[in-house]
Amino acid sequence: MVNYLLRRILIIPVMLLMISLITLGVMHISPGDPAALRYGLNPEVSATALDRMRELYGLDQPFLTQYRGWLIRVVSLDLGNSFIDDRPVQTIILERLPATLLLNILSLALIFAVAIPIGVVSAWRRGSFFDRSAGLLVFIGYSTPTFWLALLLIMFFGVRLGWFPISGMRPWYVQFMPPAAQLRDLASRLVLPVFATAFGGLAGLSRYARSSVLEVLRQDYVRAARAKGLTEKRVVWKHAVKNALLPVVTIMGLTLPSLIGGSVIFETIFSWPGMGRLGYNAIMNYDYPVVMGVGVLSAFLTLVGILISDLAYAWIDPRIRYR
Amino acid sequence: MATVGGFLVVAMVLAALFAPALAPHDPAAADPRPESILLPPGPGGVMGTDELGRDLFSRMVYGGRVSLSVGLIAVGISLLIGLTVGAIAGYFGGWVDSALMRFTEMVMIFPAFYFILMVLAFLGPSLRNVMVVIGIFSWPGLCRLVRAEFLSLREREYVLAARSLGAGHLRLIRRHILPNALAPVFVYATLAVGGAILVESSISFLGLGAQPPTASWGNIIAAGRHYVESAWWMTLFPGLAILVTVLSYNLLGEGLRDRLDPRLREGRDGKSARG
Amino acid sequence: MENLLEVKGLEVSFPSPAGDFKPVAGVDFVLEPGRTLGLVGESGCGKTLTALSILRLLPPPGKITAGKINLQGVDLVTLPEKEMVKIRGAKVAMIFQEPMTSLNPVFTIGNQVTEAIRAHQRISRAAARRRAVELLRAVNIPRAEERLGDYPHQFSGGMRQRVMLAMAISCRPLVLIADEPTTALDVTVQAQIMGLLKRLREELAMSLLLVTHDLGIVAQATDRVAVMYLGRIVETCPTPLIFQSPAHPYTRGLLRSVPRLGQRIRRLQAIEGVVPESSLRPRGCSFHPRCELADERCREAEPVLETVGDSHLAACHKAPPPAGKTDG
Amino acid sequence: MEADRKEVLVSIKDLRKSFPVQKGWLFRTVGRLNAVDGVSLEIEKGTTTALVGETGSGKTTLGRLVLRLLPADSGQVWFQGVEILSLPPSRLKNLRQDMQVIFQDPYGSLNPRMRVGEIVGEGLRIFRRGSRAEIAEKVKELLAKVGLPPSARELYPHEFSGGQRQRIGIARAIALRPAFIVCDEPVSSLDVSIQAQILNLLSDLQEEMGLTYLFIAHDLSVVEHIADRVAVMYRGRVVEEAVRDRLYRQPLHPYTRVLIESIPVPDPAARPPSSARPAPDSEDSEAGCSFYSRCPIRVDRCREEAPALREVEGGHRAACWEV
Repeated sequence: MVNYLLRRILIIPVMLLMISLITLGVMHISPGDPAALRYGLNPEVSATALDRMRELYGLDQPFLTQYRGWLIRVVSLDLGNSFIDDRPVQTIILERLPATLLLNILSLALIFAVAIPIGVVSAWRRGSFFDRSAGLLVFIGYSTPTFWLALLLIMFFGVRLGWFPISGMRPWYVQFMPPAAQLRDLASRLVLPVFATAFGGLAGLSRYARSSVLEVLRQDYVRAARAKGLTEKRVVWKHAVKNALLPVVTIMGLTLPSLIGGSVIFETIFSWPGMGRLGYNAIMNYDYPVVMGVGVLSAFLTLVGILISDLAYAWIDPRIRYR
Repeated sequence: MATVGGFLVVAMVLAALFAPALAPHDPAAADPRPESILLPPGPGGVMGTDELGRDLFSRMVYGGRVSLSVGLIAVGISLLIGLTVGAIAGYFGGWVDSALMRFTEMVMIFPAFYFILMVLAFLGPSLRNVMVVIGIFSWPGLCRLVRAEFLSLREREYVLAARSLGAGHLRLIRRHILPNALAPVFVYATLAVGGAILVESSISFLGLGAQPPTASWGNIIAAGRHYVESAWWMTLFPGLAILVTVLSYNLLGEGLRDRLDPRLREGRDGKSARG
Repeated sequence: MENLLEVKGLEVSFPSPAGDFKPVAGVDFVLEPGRTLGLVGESGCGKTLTALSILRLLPPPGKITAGKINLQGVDLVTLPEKEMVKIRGAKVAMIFQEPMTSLNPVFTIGNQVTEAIRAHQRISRAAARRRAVELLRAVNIPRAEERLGDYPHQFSGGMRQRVMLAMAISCRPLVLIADEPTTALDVTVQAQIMGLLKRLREELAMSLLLVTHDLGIVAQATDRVAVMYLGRIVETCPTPLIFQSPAHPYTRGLLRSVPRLGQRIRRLQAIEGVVPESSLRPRGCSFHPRCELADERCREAEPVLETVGDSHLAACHKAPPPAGKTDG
Repeated sequence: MEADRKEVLVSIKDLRKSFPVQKGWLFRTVGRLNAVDGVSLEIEKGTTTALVGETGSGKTTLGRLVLRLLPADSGQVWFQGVEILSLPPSRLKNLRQDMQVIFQDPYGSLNPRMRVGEIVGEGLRIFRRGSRAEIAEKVKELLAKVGLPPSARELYPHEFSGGQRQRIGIARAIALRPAFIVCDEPVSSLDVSIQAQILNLLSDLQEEMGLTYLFIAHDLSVVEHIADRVAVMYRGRVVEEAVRDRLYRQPLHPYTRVLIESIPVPDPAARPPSSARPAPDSEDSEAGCSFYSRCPIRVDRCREEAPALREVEGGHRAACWEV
């Protein structure tokens, strides 16, 4: 176990190395490529960026020299300053991180809380009305472009019905409200983004949970548990669910990269002041230090998430816990 | 289920192939007069017009070409990489397998979407780049599937029997392993087409995919976003098109899985119930 | 003797698009208190499904479509599920062929044994735990107390079957069904488990329904035997009789084709042909395509179980009449 | 006895193979399992040598090592005067014509996507034994030889019963007219009535083609029926080896005795099988006899020193201090 965790942790620096290598490699090719400038959304920014890049990374120097320079900075936790407002990248990212974490952790919780019960009940009552309608919904959910869903949500609940605010997380005037009202405001602003972010994972995971429970229900030990005289409820909720959670937990870890990818879209659509939107804007403005910083950090977060899901797996499965 | 999905898939491929015949107008023909922009669906066009007065239906038909070709080619690329890497890892096993799988794992947990956006922004957004980049980032799942199949198939007794008959690597892979591994790969690839179309539409929505004036479902939605309150049709129709397209690939894939992959077949035949 | 368990005309169907097929097509037998009945047959003959029917644990979409299963006069076939739960594990317990997969890998042995106890008895956790230790000792698991906290993967196949047995006897059932309990185990372990089974059956005065394909086990462990072929019982009698004077040609063929230790012969006498799929049951006597005695009558009319000797029944047109005995 | 000895076809010398022991989902190596631990054995031409043992005794591994379907760690296998473990792959291929294998599982040993004709004729095609038509003709003959109709060529394996599939596997094995066949539990997954048919078929083929068998099995009653010599394996080692009748009448090793006494005899008048002491929960000591903890006649020496396989009398070998 310890050995394994060590390997998982050791993979982090390797991964970060790879990411920075790719990023720098792409940057190395692109600023010289007029195509990038032509297609760039903001040619002026990219032109200034180019100059600053030369200055910052020494782009005239050989690639490996540049890379070494960058690595030294990363190791000393110096990600450089943003080209846009010249503030340190770490500071900017740290400002944005809580908003992203809040959104993603809430939607993860929502996914787990809703998808697993749906999957279990669907499998248990296979072929029932519930199963079939859940199956249909899940199927549609699975195929829905979620950014479009987010727009529809805004259109309907935000604009037409006016139930929820459609953008932002914490407008300036909130600070003048009492704490309870501040919290209520935040909650109402969270509803749409959390739902939109969770939607895709919800569909995928409940389907996965269903097939995983179905698989477990076919096992010999489930039949043996029934033969002991356990009620069907107990057989399903005790014997089947814990085993079925194993693959679900693994898949959860692998959902993280797409959650982070989703942040880029949803934070942009909902004007959410998180890392995703920061990264997107940095990309569009050729703000290289920020692009790189956000990339490195999101990779790191993914790895941490996967580490947590591994630990959860080991915690559930005694075959791993006791080597 | 597979039949419905298959029918829709074929219909959409045909629509994309014969787009010029199907579209009533040139998708790029702008008519920016105030009386012809943002027209609701009606006699002027079954789906109305956009902010530049272009016929939305025509743009949708051409947008379908983009989605389908990106979906198919990106999956083709990922199949190429995934099959090769997975087959090598699974067939040879040992340290080759470990090394390749460590690498695959890394690509798998890579925050791919963000990097796709970055690469496209820096190298220049173009459909060709979109296909290549999606393909390059989406092979790990397929690779793991192929590897798992190969790993288990190469231990099968019929493969051992063929080895004891003097069959070489090529014969073993071609005659004994690959044919038995293809069904799940095919299912996975079908489902992956839907996934690639979703990614492409998100990229185009963010402005890094198909560039105007080329129409794609994603960038139509992006343009319509600014008229959410006044011109709902610009958001609704392309979104529905994506939904239906992806749904039909998923239906086809799931249907194929039920037919091809006996492990996931839910109804049991008599044999497994024999006492 | 009073019958504890009586199975009459049991029929199990699996609906399929090609038409229902009946792996169990009219099975009758009785189980007397304190006795062991061996249910013998080759794979696909329906013996396991017959056993599972008694607990109503048929794999879906299998269903009991006809017949009665009387346990102390109560018909289990028509019992509501709520009542059936109280029978399973309490009055009728079962152990299975695959000890390696019959225990849930994510719960401790202690958890699973106490769960079996507390499913039917209202006792405290601590008391259940004490009882679990007793049970593990009863099935000869060394260091029982320590091992309660262990997980199934820390046990060997033989030990897992002992744990299954401990759970099965936890409520002192009237009937224990053992479905090929030693088939997956090595021969030395098999001998231990069979010995244990025999001892427990005597100590707890249970009735044992032993499902097996092994005539050696039948000879060593049963009082009475029922031979199944293609979903029907073709012969039933006290165990010694089946070896001395088998009445059905299938039984005779089976006995002849078994290689016996210490009795080497040049050529084994095989039963020719293959067992057909149960969905393609032959007309008339289902054994007739493989039977050397078969004639027109066997191809047309299906024989029923008839008395051929002292508490000896066979379903064969060619079986000797009750008076005489055959030498097989 | 020695005078009767025929020509040796296969000679195994101090063969060893260990596998890494990996546990759980992490597949971490926690030790090595000596599956085959220094086995030496000679197989005479035209005879059947049986290899008997329980699950995990290493008998299947040994069979695969001899055919070089698995790489051995050390040791030699001489076949027709050639040491095959050191043979380069190019020469190994030719040797394949002379040694074949029949597997236990008639379901897993036939490629589900090949027709029976292709399966049986594959070896003939690999070694280019004739034209298409000639091979087709040869396949018909082979099918007839194992008791299948010529029409079987056009069918797929799933259209046959277990016994018929085993016949197909046998036809494949004899197609190239090999000298030596490893039969790896060829009848243990078959019903008794079918088992007898296959055993008879194997005997007939041996007589007709002068085949030499290494017959791997766990069922001593089957082995007594078919074998000329018997080797008993326990935890990777041969503990006793003798001519069949000697081994069954006067077993020397306590394990062989336990094995024979455990078999339930299909005769109600026979003595009941004795139940040996249960397997230990603790591993045996590394140095001593691997049967120590289960042995009814052990002495102190057995714990300290492992007995080697030595000849006791007239070609009867046993590995036990107490014989």
